Amino acid sequence: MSPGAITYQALFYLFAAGIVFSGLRVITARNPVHSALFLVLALVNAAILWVQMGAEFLGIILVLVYVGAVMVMFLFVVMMLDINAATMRKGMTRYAPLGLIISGLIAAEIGWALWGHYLGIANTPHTAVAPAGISNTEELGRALYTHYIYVFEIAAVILLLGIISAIVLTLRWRPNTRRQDINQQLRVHKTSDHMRLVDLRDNSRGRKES
Amino acid sequence: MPYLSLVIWIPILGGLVVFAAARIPKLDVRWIALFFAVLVFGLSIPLYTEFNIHTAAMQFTEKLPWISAYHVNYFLGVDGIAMPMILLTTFTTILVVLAGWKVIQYRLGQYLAAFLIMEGLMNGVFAALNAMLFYLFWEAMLIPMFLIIGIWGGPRRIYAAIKFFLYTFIGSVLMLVAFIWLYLYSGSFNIIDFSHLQLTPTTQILLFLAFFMAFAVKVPMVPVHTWLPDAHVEAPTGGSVILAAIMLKMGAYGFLRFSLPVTPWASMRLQWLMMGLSLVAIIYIGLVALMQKDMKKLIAYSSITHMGFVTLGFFSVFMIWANTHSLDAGRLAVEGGLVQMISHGLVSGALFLCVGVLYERMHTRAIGEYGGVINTMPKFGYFFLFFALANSGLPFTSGFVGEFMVTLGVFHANFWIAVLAAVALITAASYSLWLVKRVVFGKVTSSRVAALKIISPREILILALLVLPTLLIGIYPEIILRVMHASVTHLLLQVVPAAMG
Amino acid sequence: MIGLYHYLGLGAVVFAVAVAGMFINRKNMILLLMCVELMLLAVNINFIAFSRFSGNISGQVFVFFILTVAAAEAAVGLAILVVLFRNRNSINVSEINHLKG
Amino acid sequence: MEAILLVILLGPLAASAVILLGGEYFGRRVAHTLAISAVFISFVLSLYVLYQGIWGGMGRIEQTLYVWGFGGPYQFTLGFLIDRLSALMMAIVTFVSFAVHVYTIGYMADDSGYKRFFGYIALFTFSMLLLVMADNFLQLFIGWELVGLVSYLLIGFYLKKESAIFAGLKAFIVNRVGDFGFFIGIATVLYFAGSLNYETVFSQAGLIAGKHIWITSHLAVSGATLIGILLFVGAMGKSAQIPLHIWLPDSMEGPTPISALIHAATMVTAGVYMVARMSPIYSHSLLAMTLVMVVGASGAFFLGLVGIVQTDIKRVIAYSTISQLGYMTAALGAGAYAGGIFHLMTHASFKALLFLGAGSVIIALHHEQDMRKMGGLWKRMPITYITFWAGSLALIGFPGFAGYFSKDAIIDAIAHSVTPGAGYAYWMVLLGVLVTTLYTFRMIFLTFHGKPRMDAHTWEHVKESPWVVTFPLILLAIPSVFLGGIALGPLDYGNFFGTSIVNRIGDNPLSLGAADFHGAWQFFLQGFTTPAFYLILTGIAITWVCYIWKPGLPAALRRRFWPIAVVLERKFFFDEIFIGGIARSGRELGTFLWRFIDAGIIDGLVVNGTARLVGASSRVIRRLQTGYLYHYAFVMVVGLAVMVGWLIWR
Repeated sequence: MSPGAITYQALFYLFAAGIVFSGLRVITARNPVHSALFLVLALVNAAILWVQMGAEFLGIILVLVYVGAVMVMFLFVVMMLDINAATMRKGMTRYAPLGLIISGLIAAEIGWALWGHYLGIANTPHTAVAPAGISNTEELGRALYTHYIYVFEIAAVILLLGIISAIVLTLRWRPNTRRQDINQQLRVHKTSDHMRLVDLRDNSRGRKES
Repeated sequence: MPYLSLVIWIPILGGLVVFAAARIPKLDVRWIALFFAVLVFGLSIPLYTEFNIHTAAMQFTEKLPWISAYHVNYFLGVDGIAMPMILLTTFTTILVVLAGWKVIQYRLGQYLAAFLIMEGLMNGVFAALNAMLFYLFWEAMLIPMFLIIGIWGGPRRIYAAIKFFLYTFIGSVLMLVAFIWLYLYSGSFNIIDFSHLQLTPTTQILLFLAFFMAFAVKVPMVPVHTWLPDAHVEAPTGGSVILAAIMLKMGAYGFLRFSLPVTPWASMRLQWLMMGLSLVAIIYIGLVALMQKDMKKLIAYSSITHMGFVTLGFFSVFMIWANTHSLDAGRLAVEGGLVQMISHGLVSGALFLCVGVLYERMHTRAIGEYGGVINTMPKFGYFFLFFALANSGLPFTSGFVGEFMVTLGVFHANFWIAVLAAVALITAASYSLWLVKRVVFGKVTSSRVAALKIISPREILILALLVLPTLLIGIYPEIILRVMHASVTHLLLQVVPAAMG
Repeated sequence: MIGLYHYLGLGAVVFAVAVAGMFINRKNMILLLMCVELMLLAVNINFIAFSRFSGNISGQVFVFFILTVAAAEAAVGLAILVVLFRNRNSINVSEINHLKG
Repeated sequence: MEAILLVILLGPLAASAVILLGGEYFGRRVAHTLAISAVFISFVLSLYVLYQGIWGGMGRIEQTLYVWGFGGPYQFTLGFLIDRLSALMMAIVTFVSFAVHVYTIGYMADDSGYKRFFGYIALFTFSMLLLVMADNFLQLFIGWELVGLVSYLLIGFYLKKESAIFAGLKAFIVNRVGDFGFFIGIATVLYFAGSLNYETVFSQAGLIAGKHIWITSHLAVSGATLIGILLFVGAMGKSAQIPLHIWLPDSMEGPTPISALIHAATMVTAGVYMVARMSPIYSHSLLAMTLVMVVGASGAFFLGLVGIVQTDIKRVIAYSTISQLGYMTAALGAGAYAGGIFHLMTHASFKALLFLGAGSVIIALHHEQDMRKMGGLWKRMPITYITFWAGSLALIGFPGFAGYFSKDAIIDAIAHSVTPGAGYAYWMVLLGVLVTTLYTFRMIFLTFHGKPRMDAHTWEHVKESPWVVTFPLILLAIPSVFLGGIALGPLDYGNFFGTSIVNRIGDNPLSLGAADFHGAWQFFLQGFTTPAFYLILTGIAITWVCYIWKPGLPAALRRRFWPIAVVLERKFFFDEIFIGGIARSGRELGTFLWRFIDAGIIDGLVVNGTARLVGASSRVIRRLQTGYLYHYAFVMVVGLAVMVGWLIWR
């Protein structure tokens, strides 16, 4: 076994252990902020593993988009909402045994699948196939912009949808704040819409109310 | 011109336009709806004038691939059986739009849109030659009707709407099963192809029963008829009119389009069932109608007896053949059934409109609350009387033609069946004219009747529009019989030998 | 030698952890969302591994889309959470049973 | 000729349509001018047609107007069949109709429905002509039903009069019962003959009689018999024969001109005309003819009896009409078709006369119809009185008057008839003469003689009716007196109708009697020697004793023979049986079926029961829906585990 391979192996186990450890901390931490931070750690570890597998682009995207944007958003929300952690933890152990059983079951099933060479796993090569002279980013780009171009565009629309819906959901109209309504300003046509004429003549003398 | 596509999609488009336009304030959508209704009726007229009466083949056909993987095509066409139904649909829709003119206050735009969309879907049912297309229109049609009953209906509208929907839906799902079976068997969804299949007796019986469930509910035939009175009572006037004039016809149309040609042997084997249920409808429901206290219920029950004639005529052909060895009287019976369908569409539609006129003024349908209406609304009284008489099968009105032809045809099958069918002559006169006696004639019974407003020019127009075809068909039925001859002959030539060997 | 199995095994473990997390933190909706993210991570690891070892870029394309959708989902999910909190002053799932008719 | 026939037929229709649809745009004068001139033109043209038929050498005209509908090889047409029979009927119908139209101007003068009334009677004239002129069964049925419709409308003419509305409904439905038979009869015709055209059907009459239809598995009936009986059921309804006569007395709720036109002279005789028209078929079925004769003769006697106890003047005449229709029907059954038609003709004039005369009295007494409140009117209403006498004498068949010739010929024909049951029928129609005399003279004595029994105020105002009322009376009195002697020879014994009426050889009782016939004068003189004449004298004597000499006697007789009186006063309980029995049980059956089967079993048990079952199971199952998000998530995860497990272990 070459030193490179040993290093590779060692790094894999290191970061894999990192992911599993941070994952466990995510679900067990008392403070949600800690959970979020451990999730960041797990993601970073995963990104490193991906880069190690040669998926550099996705690894970087994971860090940039996930760690940089999504997880920060999580942290914002967690901190903003000021959650009473104590009540949240109450009754936590009630379902824990069930959870452990189910998760154990799933893990066992996947393990069984792997062990039993189900799903055609046995036919896949057991060594990483080296990229054929072009960078991972370029390779991904070619696939995305040719074969998957429509799906790619749909994904863009989905993101737009996410943006809009998040804004619409959280936008708050406060009745007591005054704000500029361009729409309403443009709809003004008649003089009476933006001006009120008040008759200042003294009507009290010489005229009867009719 | 693709007239069939036009009469299907223009009303749907019109419905969407009305729907959208309803949000514009100060815009009177009624005129838009009326425009579309009249336009579609105008577009359906060439179907009659350009119809070739000498052929039984499908005419005005249009065929476009749609879901080619499953041979589901956009395939339209009409013969002499379907074409009059389309005319009836487009004509009735105009009346319905006019009928809702003043009455409907709540969400008028949506109301009219529902009717226009339904018009297109109903035309689709009659024009579809692909079973899946047929099924699509058939089921889609339930939605606007469900909404019409459920939103603009009376106090128990939710019950009635759900009952209506479930009843018809359960039946038609079995029809879907039959279609899929036929597709798997024949590799085609083409309705015309279905009739050329050689099916085993057991298969035929099963398919027949599946079709029976779908169509018998719609007609409705006796044990599955109870949704109709409820639906009619709760539906707004326009809904009742469409329900009676068009929807019930679809069941009968289905019998003629599917049950007889696809499963001729089973139709023959089960003719006792069909004729028996038809006779039960004629006599039993006739007696039940007699005792109704609600005008709409009475007319709804009378619809069932009239539709009994239709199914009786259709399914008597085998017995007639067995008895006379000729198709002539069978043709008489089937054509009589078809005329009865048209006539019933006009007459019961008109009666529901009449009830609508009264309901609009007094907000009750209870017969007991009325009496002496003719003293305050003379013209209306005569309209009501006219349609009640047409309902009882008075000669020179369309109501007579169908009963006459069916009875004469059925006599060739069996004496007693004709006798039992002719009992309708007595029962129909009894419940129709007793209704007239209690509602229209006599002294003014209450101050509310005394305060009734005379009928408006719009209402006169609607009812007069119905008087004309009723008289026309009664005096000169050949005007619609002529388009049916070729198709009915073709149908019988195909069905009867197939069943009787 | 690190092979496909190692990565798939890692994915399985992370997934199982996330499942367990869903049961343990059933009341805290943010943590539920985080567990979902963790599950997605497990799936993504599998995808990349498959892609890598069978020499097919499609797996990575999938991961790309999963990331996109997950980002949108997180945004909407958190927005809902914020609105929920604003209206009810709590994100305790055990208090929310509006799905019951 | 076709144009003339069309004018005859459509003229009244056009007048009626204009009056009914456009009535609000013109006055009463325009309305009655229109109607009367249309009917008058029809009348004149009908006379012309009849003239052509008798002296002009016009043969049988068959003219198809248009094809109503094709049904396979069957062709349903509308058209004309004009021969002497239909020409005679057309003349009768338009004549009486014209007289009644004129009369109506006076009778309905102060009624708000004046124009509507003219519209209706013009429509009636059209419908009746349609029926009479038909050359096929379809058109016959159409006319048949349309006259029924107009009769319904006119009986219920007084829209606010509850009893009139009910009588109209009753008339229509009872007629529908008859039409039910008629309708099936037509179906039978089509079944056996393959056509509804008279010519085609009659030419196959022998064949039809030879064919059979199995009514039950043991009973086969000849086509001619079945057709004959079923068509006669229709005639029973329209021509008020036992037991479907019950509508006719009630129809007197309508205005009097209608009673004269529809319920005496024309519509009710449609059945007689129809049977005569169908003589080629009836001649092939002794069974049907026996039925016709027995029913007719029974009606002639028994329902005449009911007339004796009626107190309403119009009802007396109504029962008299039923009785006379019985005579006609009995004649038809005996095979003396021409005799029946002859009596129809004379009856049309004298019965219309009696009704119009009664109407004249009724107007004079301000719509009082009860004979117990009349009396002594002869001084104040001479024209009415004299014409009424003429009509009455014609009705009882006093020798010399029109009714005598027609009625005596019928009695004579029945005596000669070979139809089974003729013996019974003979006694019925003979005793019927006594009954006729009894109720007729009772009516005359009660109405015109004796002391005035109305209140003094009314008596003060009694005066003869205006000329529009009396003119038709005189017009109708002429044929009531003279028509019989003139027409007897050719009509009854002269083969007037030629081939239109067919008897089996040796089965025409009139031709058997013809040997003894030596002219109308001889026939008139014979009249004083017949048993019928003595019955008439007896009847006059009895009524004179009862109502003039000893007015207390009828009451005493009633007390003595109360069971008979009750039976007669309740009209043999026919109304109780039909309305209380059949109609009521129909309604109760309807209620039962609706409440128990429709609402109870189908809706309650099956439909709503299914819904309740679904509802009940849903109530159990819905507990699974806790609404907690994490429960759903758990289920999803568990489901995932199970699915993966299944994937692996399968």
